[in-house]
Amino acid sequence: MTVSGLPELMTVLACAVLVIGLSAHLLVADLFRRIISLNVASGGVMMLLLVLAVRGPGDQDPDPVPQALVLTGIVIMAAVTGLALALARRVEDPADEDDRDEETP
Amino acid sequence: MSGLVPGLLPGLLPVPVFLPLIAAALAALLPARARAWLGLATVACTAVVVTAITAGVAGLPGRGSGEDALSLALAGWEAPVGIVLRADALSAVLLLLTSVVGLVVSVHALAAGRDADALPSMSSLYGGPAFWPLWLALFAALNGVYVTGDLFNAYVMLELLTLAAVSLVALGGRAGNGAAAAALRYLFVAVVGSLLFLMAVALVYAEAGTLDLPLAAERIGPGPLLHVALALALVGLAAKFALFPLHSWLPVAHPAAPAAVSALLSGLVIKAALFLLWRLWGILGPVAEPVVLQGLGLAAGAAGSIAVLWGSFMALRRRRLKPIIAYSTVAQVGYLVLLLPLTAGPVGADAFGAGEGSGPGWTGGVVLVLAHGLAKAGMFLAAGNLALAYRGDRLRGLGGAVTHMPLTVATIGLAGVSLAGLPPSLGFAAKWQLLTSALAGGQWWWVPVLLLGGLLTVAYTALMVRATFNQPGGPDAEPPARRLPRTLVLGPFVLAAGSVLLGVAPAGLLEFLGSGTGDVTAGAGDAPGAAGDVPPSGAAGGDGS
Amino acid sequence: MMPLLDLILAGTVLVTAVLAVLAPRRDAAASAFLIFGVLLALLWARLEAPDIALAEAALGGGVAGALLVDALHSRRPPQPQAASSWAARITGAAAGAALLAALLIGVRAVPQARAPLAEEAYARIPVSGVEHPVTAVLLNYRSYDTLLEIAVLAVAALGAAALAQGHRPVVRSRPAVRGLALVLLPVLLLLAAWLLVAGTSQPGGAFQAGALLGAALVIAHLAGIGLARPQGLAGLAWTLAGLLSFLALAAGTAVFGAGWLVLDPAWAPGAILAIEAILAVSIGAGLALIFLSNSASLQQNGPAGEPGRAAEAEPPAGAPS
Amino acid sequence: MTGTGSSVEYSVIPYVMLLTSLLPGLLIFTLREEQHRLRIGLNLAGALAKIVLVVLLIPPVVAGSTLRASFSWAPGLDIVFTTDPFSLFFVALSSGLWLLTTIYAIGYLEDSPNRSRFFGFFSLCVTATVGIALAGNLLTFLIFYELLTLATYPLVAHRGTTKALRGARTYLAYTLSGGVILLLGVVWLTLLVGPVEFTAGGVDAVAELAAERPGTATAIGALLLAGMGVKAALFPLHGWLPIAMVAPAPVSALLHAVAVVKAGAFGIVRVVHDTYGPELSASLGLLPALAGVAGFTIVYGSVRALTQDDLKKRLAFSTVSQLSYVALGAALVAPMATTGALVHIVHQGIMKITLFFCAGLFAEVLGRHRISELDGAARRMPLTALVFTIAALGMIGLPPTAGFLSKWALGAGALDAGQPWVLGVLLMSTALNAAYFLPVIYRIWLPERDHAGDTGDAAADDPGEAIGDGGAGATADGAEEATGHTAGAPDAGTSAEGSAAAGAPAAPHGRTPARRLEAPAALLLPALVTGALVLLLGIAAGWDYSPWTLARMIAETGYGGEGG
Repeated sequence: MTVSGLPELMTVLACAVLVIGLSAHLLVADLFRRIISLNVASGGVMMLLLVLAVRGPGDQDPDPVPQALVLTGIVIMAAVTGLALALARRVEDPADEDDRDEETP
Repeated sequence: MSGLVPGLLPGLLPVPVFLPLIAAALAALLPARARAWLGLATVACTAVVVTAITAGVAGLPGRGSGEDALSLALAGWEAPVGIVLRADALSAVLLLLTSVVGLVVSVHALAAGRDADALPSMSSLYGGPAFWPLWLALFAALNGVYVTGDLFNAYVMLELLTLAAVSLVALGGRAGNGAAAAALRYLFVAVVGSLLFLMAVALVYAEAGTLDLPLAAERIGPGPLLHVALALALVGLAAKFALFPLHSWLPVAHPAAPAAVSALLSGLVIKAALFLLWRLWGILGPVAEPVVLQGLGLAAGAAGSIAVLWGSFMALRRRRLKPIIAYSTVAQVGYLVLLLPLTAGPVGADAFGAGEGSGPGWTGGVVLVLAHGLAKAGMFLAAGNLALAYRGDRLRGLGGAVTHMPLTVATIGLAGVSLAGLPPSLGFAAKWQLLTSALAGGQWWWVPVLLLGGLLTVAYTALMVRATFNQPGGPDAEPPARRLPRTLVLGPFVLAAGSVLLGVAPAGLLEFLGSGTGDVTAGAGDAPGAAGDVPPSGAAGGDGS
Repeated sequence: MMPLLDLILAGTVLVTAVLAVLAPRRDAAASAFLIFGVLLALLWARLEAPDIALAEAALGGGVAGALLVDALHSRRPPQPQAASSWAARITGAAAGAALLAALLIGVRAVPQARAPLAEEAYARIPVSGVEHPVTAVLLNYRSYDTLLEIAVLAVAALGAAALAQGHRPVVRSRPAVRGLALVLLPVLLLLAAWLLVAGTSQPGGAFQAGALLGAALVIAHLAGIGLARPQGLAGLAWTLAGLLSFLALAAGTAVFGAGWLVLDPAWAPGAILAIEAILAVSIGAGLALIFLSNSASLQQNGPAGEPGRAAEAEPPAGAPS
Repeated sequence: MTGTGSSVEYSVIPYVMLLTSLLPGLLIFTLREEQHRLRIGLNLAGALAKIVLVVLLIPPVVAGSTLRASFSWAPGLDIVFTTDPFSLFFVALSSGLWLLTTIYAIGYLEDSPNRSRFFGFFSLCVTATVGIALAGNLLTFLIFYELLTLATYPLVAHRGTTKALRGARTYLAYTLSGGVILLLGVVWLTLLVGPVEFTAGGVDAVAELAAERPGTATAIGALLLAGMGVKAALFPLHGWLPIAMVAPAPVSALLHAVAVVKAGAFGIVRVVHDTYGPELSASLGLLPALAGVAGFTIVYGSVRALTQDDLKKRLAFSTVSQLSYVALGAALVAPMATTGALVHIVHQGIMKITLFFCAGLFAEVLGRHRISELDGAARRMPLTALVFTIAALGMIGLPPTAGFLSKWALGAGALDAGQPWVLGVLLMSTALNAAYFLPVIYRIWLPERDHAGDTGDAAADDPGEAIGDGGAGATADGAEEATGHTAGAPDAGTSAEGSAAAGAPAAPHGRTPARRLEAPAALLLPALVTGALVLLLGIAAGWDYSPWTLARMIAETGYGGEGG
């Protein structure tokens, strides 16, 4: 079922998506967009793992191990995103901005 | 003991992970006071288990016999299907460090929490009741990293560690949004590091078809895939332990956290990523082409050298305790990375491992981790105490502390002695080993870094200690704004003093490590001499001439 | 035919990825990311990973939805970008190029044969207690990872909850959303239940079900239906229930069984299903807790100095007198 | 050992000797400020116990039996303590002077704050010194050498004034840099030849190394000597010593006589004689270089001393000069020169400690720090003046003082070694010694001039802290501090000497007339004892257990194998 050429294409795509996400993450200042970049980057990593699962001749079932890893990875990434969003909101929360720097003379 | 080893002891390996996790989940549902006691009891119990594991590792036949680690296949599945936990001497030592520092920090947080009812600012020492479940999860993750033998499991553990650590940093919410911003910055870097590490794991799996680390080393061959994987792991993990130039989050995040959390972060958390890097280097490294490995090691060593100098330089320019100590961590991380080139053998040697002295290098690095863990945790806790007592950690406001809080100032001084590698501290033992390793391997260019870094460490320690002397011309000695309970003062001192005193007779520790980290150093032996025929001590010279 | 479709799919994935990271406005970026998620789900399906496709659809949709909500509610206009300097951009681009080059060198060397581990994983399915290989890996062979993953989720929830302390949740009901929610919720819940049960033999399982449940809870919350308040002990208890049960299973197998997490084929199916059910609820509760706990603070802040924020509540002792 | 009854036996005595000062030190740290009785008791008990031990050990050690204690520090690397004659020689010096300095310090710091800290570190210093003395190999030596640095830092910084902190910083920078150099040398040598135990006449393994790789051996030797040279205040590594003078007088005594500089000098002898061996060192070119540096330092230190008005600073430069006698003696390949070097370790220590005791007395009782203010001191404090004079004459090298003996031995040794230029250095130095000590003696015995600063507003005119450059900044410092004191903080914690400076007018009424002695007994007695020793050691040099006899014995052991 697997068409030859698919894994090669997808591995390159995976690398590209990872690099796009990470580069944007480094260069963008907006916290919110940095979170999105991180998620894009993780998409690249997951893609590579899933490609690994479907290597080889087309008549065999995919390797379940990388698929399970990706499932775990996705949940972890969701948790990370959630915490990052909570922090970003806190950082941008204007109500918190007045009670800082207690030590400045 | 040896009769017990095969049966019962490996079964203890998951306990340091599961026990704190259970406690973390329960603590989140309990009232504040109960959390503290539950947390302390858990850490204490875990420490007992860890001690048993260490004893078990020490009771193993050792390197020569090929049996140098306790191992346990979880869920009944051996590698490659299942996840195998492993604990060798390196794991055991780091587990012990985690438990010891964790115990002191727990006592610290408990004591601070007890007084927080009367004095709310006490909670700024540890971050309030939310500290406990998060710290227990962090504890579990640290232990988990040290006993895992599985690459993906290591990734999951790192993420658990990261999220717990980031949440703990955010507890330092005292200074407005500073802590949240610092925590987010930390999270970003850590997750980028995790993704790179996961990519490396995927690449290893692509070729080896297994996630079990030792098995992967057997199945993988030298080639671009392995080399790229090692490079990715190096960069990814380096971001997590803040190696220059990926360090910029650390001086922001570590000081922003509550003091107890800073102690955990600097003393323990960065060690986890470092441990993994060492593990990869030790197990997968020998498979790689020596030239590539040395190149990576050299790059890491160069970054480490800059880190030592830059971190120290920046520490000298800070004017507050916690940023100084945080930059000191940046510098110390540089030392810890020097291990990679030191153990990668002399440049140009024929085969990996040919370098004499890689043994001392490994043990030296591990001992340095211990010294740094104890000392830095003590230093951060002491700095937190000073900041609480004197309402802020600005150096200018600390005059007179040496008279009124001598033990706390002594803590900083002693910790500095160990960090600087001055005798008779544990740091000195480490530095001795590293120097021996560098000279033996002909890599003399690391020597100035090792030596200069020590001097700079003394310089910024002295900067902190000096600030606590009475200001001339001013009023005699300013009494502290608040008096601290004895427990809060003693804990950090115990850590710092331990970091010094352990160096008085580190032979047992060094031998234990020498017998256990043998994956790479096999054959290097302990004999440091190039002359080979080292006379046993006591027989040198003589009267016969 | 197929290669062309694949090419198109790959191309659109790439384009949406670029759009998602480059869109200057938050809502546009979130929308692009939502589409990126959908395309990824398609791609996963194409890569014979229906489990992941389901999870991506539920989780990715949920995450992107939360991001979108955030962007729309954001009080701030997109921050005036501190335009990164040219030096930074060049450094970033160079680092990216270097990384890409390294990755390409690495993946070019990936062998084309499937990992032998796959055979071993399939070979042990009969004694794993489930029929679906991915579930076997997740809940039997590598159950330790799964347990820790639940712990990761719980810790994120605890961290977010700690951040939210002192911020009062505010529920704003919007009739339109409410109506939609009343239709959607039963469907989502049913779907979640089915995914859970199906997971033992077919694609699906605790994660997908949990993700759907989480999405349902978020929708319910946004619609003003107080199924679970993000704050409070109950939400936390639900979140932690999965972790605690899993840990109890681990401890039980260690003490009474054959060893840590060792599942006897005799009772493995039941145990796995039970654990999966609890995990699904916990994942749902956890995700909802994480994504909602602070949306309240975004919408309306509690007054500074709530009891939960003791640190700030204390008078600024260091103020110079 | 060449002695017929030479034997090595395992013993815990070396540990006990360390503990006699370590334990009191640690206990003192835990004491509260007001527990002075207990503190004094602990101090004296430790010091006395150590002296008793040393006295008991001398006869057997001289007879040739060596006690040894060791434990494994790292695989293949031991911590070793031995009581060979040279160790004991140094321990005897430091423990004897420790007792006297402790008594002096108790009197000196009466009623000043932070005494527990002071005496705690004081004891640690002595522990480190004893460790250095007993160290049986370079690793052990290094550990205690660095420990000494660390334990001295808080003492130099004790007062906490800007000046004290600056001095302490300089001290730390110099000595730790030296320590780092030493560390490198020790690690390198240990790596190449294994752990090296000190052996009279040199270690065989080192000789083998030198035969194989002379360049490496020379480099290591240079590192070791440079590392020791910092504490021994060899030019250009001497910079810390004059600046560290800001420390209280007992600490100066500690730095100059009991511990720090002595550790450096002791280390030089250990390296030259007991690690490399004199012949090997000479053939590697280490000794000529050392002799050259030492000779230059002798002259340089003396010249600098000439121009100092501050008494303690003049003494400090004098130490720079005098210490290099030891290095010079060690650098000459002749038993007589070595004898001179060894015996000068003791003699210089006793003479210099006497001078510092006296300087402290002048400062404490009269509030005078500068030589130009010392007119008439002898009339008020005749005993102190007398003792000072004896010690100063000893420094110049006049018979029958101890100082004469060392200079004579050095001169004779130089001729033995075929280095007559050393005589020139010695003569020049003696002339310079006379040039900078005789005016002081002269002023002391001069009738008193009318001192504005002594009777009038001392606080303004007597910048007590202006020990350093005497520049505007320093004067401002002193004035600021003095004002701080007069502003009404009688228990101000800066320093005893600081308050003495400010309280100079009060001192004659407050302290002296109330007693029969010219100064508090605790301050005067140690000075008298050491002053007497300066004469005694010169006169009774022939006694069986005199430093002179012991030094000769040790020195000749080192040349035993070569038929010296």
